[in-house]
Amino acid sequence: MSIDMLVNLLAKGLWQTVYMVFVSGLIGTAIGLPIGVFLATSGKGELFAAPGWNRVIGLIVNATRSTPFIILVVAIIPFTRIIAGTSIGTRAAIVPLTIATIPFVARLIEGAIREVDKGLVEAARAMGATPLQIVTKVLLAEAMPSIALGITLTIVSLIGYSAMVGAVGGGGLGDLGIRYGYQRFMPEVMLAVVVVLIVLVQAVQSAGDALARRFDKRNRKS
Amino acid sequence: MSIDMLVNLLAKGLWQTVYMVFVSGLIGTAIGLPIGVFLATSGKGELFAAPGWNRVIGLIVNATRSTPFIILVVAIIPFTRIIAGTSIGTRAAIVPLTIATIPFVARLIEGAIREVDKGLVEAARAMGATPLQIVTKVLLAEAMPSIALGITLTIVSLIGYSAMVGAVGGGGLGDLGIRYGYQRFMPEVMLAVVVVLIVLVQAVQSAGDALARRFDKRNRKS
Amino acid sequence: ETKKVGVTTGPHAQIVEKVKEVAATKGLDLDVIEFTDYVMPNQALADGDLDINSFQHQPYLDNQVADRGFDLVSVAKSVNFPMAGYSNKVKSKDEIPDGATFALPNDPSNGGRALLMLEDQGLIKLTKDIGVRATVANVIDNPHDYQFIELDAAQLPRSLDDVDVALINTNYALDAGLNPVEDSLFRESTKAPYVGIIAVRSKDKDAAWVKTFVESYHSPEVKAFIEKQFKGAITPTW
Amino acid sequence: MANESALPETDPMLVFEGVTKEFPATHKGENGFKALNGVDYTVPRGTITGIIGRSGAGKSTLVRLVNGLEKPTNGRVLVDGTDVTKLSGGSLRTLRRSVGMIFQHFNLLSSRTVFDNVAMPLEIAGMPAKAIKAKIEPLIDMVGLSDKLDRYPAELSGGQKQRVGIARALATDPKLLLSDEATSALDPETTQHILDLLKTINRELGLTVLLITHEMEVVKTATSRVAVMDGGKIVESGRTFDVFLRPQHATTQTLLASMPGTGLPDWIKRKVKDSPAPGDDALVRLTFFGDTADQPLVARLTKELGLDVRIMSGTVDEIAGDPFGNLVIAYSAEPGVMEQARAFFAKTGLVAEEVGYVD
Amino acid sequence: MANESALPETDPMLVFEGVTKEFPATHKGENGFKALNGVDYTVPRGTITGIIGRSGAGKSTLVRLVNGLEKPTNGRVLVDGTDVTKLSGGSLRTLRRSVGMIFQHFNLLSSRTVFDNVAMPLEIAGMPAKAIKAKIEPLIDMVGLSDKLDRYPAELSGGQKQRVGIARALATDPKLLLSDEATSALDPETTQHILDLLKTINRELGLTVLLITHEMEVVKTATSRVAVMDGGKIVESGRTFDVFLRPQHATTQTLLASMPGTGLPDWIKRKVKDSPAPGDDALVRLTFFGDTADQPLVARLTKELGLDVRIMSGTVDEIAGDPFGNLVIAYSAEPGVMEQARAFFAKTGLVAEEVGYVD
Ligand SMILES: Nc1ncnc2c1ncn2[C@@H]1O[C@H](COP(=O)(O)OP(=O)(O)OP(=O)(O)O)[C@@H](O)[C@H]1O
Ligand SMILES: Nc1ncnc2c1ncn2[C@@H]1O[C@H](COP(=O)(O)OP(=O)(O)OP(=O)(O)O)[C@@H](O)[C@H]1O
Ligand code: MET
Ligand SMILES: [Mg+2]
Ligand SMILES: [Mg+2]
Repeated sequence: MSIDMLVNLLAKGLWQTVYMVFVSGLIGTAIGLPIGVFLATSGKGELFAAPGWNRVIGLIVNATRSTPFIILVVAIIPFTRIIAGTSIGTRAAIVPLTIATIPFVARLIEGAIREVDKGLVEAARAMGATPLQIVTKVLLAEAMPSIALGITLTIVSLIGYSAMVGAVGGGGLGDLGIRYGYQRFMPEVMLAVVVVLIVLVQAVQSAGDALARRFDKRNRKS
Repeated sequence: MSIDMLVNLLAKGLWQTVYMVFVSGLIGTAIGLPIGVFLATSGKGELFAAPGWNRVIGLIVNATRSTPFIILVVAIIPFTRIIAGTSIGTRAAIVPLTIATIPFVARLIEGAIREVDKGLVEAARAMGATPLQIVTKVLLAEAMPSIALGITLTIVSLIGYSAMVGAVGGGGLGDLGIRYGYQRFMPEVMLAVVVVLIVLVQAVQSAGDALARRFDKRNRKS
Repeated sequence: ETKKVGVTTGPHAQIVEKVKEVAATKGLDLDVIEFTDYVMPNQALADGDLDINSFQHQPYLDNQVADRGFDLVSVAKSVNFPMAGYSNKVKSKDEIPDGATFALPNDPSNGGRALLMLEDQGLIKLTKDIGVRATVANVIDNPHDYQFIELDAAQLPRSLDDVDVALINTNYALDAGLNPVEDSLFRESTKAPYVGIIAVRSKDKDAAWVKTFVESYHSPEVKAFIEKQFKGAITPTW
Repeated sequence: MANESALPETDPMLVFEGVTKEFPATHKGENGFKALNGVDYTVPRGTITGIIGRSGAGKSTLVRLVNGLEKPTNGRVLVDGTDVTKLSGGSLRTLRRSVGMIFQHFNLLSSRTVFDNVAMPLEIAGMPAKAIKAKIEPLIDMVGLSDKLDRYPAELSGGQKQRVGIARALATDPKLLLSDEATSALDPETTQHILDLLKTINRELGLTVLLITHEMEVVKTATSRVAVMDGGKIVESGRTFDVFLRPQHATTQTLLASMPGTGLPDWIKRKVKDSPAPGDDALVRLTFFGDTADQPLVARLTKELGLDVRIMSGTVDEIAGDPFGNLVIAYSAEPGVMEQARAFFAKTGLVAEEVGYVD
Repeated sequence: MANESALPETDPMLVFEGVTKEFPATHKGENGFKALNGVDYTVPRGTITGIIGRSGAGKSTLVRLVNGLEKPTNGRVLVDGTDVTKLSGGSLRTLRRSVGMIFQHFNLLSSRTVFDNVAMPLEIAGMPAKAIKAKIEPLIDMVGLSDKLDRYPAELSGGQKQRVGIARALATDPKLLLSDEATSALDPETTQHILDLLKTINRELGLTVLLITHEMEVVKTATSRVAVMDGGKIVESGRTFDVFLRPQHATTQTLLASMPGTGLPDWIKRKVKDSPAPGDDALVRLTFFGDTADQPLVARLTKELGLDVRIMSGTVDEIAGDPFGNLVIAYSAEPGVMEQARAFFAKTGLVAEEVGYVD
């Protein structure tokens, strides 16, 4: 394969990956975040205590997480078609990717929020904060470093996951690596793809780490 | 497909999944945990300050995470053969699954440990604790609830991931679902597989949640 | 003596399960290993993790041998596995509009086959003599401005509502409830070189157990099974 | 004091009625822990009321019931006439916004600067940013942290954190302030400063304060009433002056024993005898307050009886704003002298207690 | 006191030499914050030394340098002759194991019970479980928590947590104890109990204690020497008795002003005038200690000069074990009388200061 072609393929793959990961990461977080907050705060005796709903939502989250991705893709084709107008291609691939991201993000956010010092929630309750205010001003604010790391983990996982959307013509770097590099045995493509992926993941991780550090105001001793 | 056959297939798939997930989860955690601890504690000015190594290990972790699973599987075949004696089948599948688990666990543990109150580390340092004692008696002990949730997340992710080992004849429930349900268009198999998976994941999640709650001694007010 | 047979999920696996029964009566025990990937069965065979495989056609094996230097040879033909074009949008090949979208399998051999079939049908032109290695990039003449989209082979029947034409392996078409004869717009020519083969490491090509395996494969029981199971969509070569 | 006498005692700000609180057992088979064991107490409006008691007596638990952070196992808690235990949702929030709370462990948000921590209750009440700034900056100034406005809690000393908590609790002009050891991490000067601030707000805005503290000095100077807790009960309560002057319950006596001048100093204790040898002195504890406080009683004792009175130990000070004295004096233990002295005490209304003999 | 006079002052346990500590700036362009600004100070072996100072003065920062939790920006910190700033790894750990530390914010492990928290430093030192149990249970008993052995910190009151921290710091029989407001959350009785415990260990095992506290009572009763910090510097230091008796630096005076009997009570302050009207009394502050402490001086003043001496305010008590008195008295402000009184004071060696006039 010529260098030109390779660069072209890589550029297109990179763009597709970034596009899919960005959109599904964004929407997945937007939906997963409130679910995670709910899971963390709706247990017995907690802020939004609703143990029944907690169990139901937990079950749905688990169900989504336990379904193998390719089966998920197929299972939601009608839904994908409603959202994306088609069930194939990069845009359509975003739908299952997003659906797979939601429960993952939700569990990570849940974990992050559970770590927030309950004394702070008490302080906010004592101020007469509404549950929503407690969530935004205390739980999310204090869990930010942890959430930043969680979302980084999600994005990196998504980059890996997005290699599977080749099945529905989603494209992207991972699919490129598998089809050209692996199946057609072009080691140079495989290598190029892996290098680009590593650079991408490294960039995401560094940005996430920096963000987490920036949010963290707890350790300023030196 | 007859009910008998289906039950047989499910039983075998379940066993393979449990086997693969258990072994790779266990080994992956055993190796990922120290790496995660290292990542969390080797930054500039931290307990095991070694920013150079921190960056190198971080890079390796990221590289492993960014490589699409199937490429990883092939890339490590020689290694797999050394470990498992073969490169195919359920036992062999454990090797790439484990390799994929390590960096994931590492990042989760890293996040959990970063949340531990630095005042406690100081207290231990003031007692003359060795770095290893600080890790075991403070960081890990205090992060246990968070680590339990992280390992739960890992195991559930692994259950999903293990569906991909069909590529090397690994079998398991996910592969069963893909082969019969997806490729052979047998929705009833797909459904049965998904139901078994949901039950499995639900059990893992409940156990993990209970464990996390058990470890958490911070909120005993009622 | 137990030998490990590599197959891909689907008809190859189903057929070899039947072969296994027959071989058992001839004193050959088979351990059937299913793969969901096209590279590993050859890799594993070359590495000695498998003893024999049955999942590919000759052009694919040739490619693999050329690319990766596997020391593998074909010892017998297996089944014929034709491909056909289907559509939910149009009733015949002539109705395919300009700019229509074609869904192709995204694995190399089936993808190449699908393109060659379209060239056969006079719809496109490919790089000369490219053969089964063809990819979308080798479409050098596309007068009708067709769009090509590559999907997982099993995904193709599920994409019929989203594309104009899908080129589907017969096994997937059957499983998805399509009838290759009645529902297709066009089918692969029977002259096409995509007859399935049984492959082993070169040093084993004359081994006694290989003969037993081939005999079992080519047995009447297996033939009957194929005819009953696949109703003509997959045809025995013996 | 001024407030208390001005306001009728019958206007309660806060009432505890038969309140108990049991924490559930941790392990099966164990009993739960009764942190509160039947508390009946009324805090009159506009007072600064102290709560003292040994560590673990249930003080923090008690105040946590006031704004519903914890529900009592039994009993009622009335804040300004409303039963808190029955409130929930919006009405509970409304009540909480009128009750400030200073936590024993500060509970500052690590993610917010000093300014933003103090601003938090106002944000919650929906005050616009500009008004918040105008409201808060003087407050932060009053607690002496104007130079730390943009600092995060991790960059503050213990006492600085505590002062952020104080400013935060006062930000909303609460009608009731719950203060759980709000000055324990503060030096005496800053403590005094904060107490003066509370007293001013108490005086000018009628703020009612419930002040948990271990510092008897703080109770003495800042409160007009005090309640003493022990084992989850209130074992003694009343006007601070009265309780400090004549502590009835053993716990109160123990807590106040360490007040300077209340007990006998060690160097005297080592010398005290139960019966006099010839030439020994009698040790007598004098308590004077009200009318007797600023009269030259020791001088008159000296002059009128011709005694060589030694002042051995004690304090002349004020409690809750009223002058008060407590002196241990020594004079000849001869029976005649002691008789004369007793007569003098009886005549002048001085409270005197013979505690022993020294040489 | 006993220890201090018995041991030569030249045996230092802890030496700060030109110590500064600057925290880096948070934002670019800002200056760093100098929490310590040139500290030179020596703590003699076997003493209990108090450190007092306003909130934010740098006290916690100073003690954190002692066991190397923080490195000074400049200067040296010698513990028992070893420069801590130069230590690392194993030798630093060895040193730390001989230094106990009680943290201002407790820093208890939430995952460990009371018992296990106290056991932690012994586990770290590698003591076998049985020996730990034998060692620890009496200690937990001494801090009054035997009934909370299996409780987690979240189930403890503030003072109970603090006592766990105290027991933990003492578990390893350290030679040096750093105590950062170890009694701030404790009631007076428990405080006294803990101080007695420290004093006993100090006396019997020669433990050196560095005691940060805001409670002047604690300094007065427990320490033999005291250092006063202000703005990152030690502005005054010496024997507690001397510093309390004659505080030189304004900060010390302010911190001690709130000691009962030291300042004038409000009710007197309101009445004080700068010059006398006819018939007014002079207000005089008497300080007596040592020889003058237990003599009937007020009585003699009354009798010898025939004055009606009123005791307005003050304390007679002990500081660091030595008797000490501080009284504000009032007597006729007639020039002749005042002259006579001055002569009397000069003769008896009584320290007297005329502070104003009252009617
Ligand atoms: N990490 C930090 N970054 C910036 N400033 C700090 C940091 N830690 C402490 N300081 C500042 O250093 C000064 C001294 O703090 P330190 O904790 O030593 O005070 P302290 O004397 O112990 O006060 P307190 O009695 O209130 O506990 C304070 O003004 C504080 O704001
Ligand atoms: N969640 C809990 N579970 C079990 N026991 C508890 C819990 N919270 C508090 N207690 C116990 O209740 C008692 C009262 O605690 P509380 O915090 O009210 O004491 P306090 O009077 O404020 O003491 P301090 O002066 O030490 O702060 C203590 O013995 C404590 O151990
Ligand atoms: N199932 C395919 C076929 O025979 C195999 C292609 S070669 C990897 O058509
Ligand atoms: Mg308390
Ligand atoms: Mg401090």
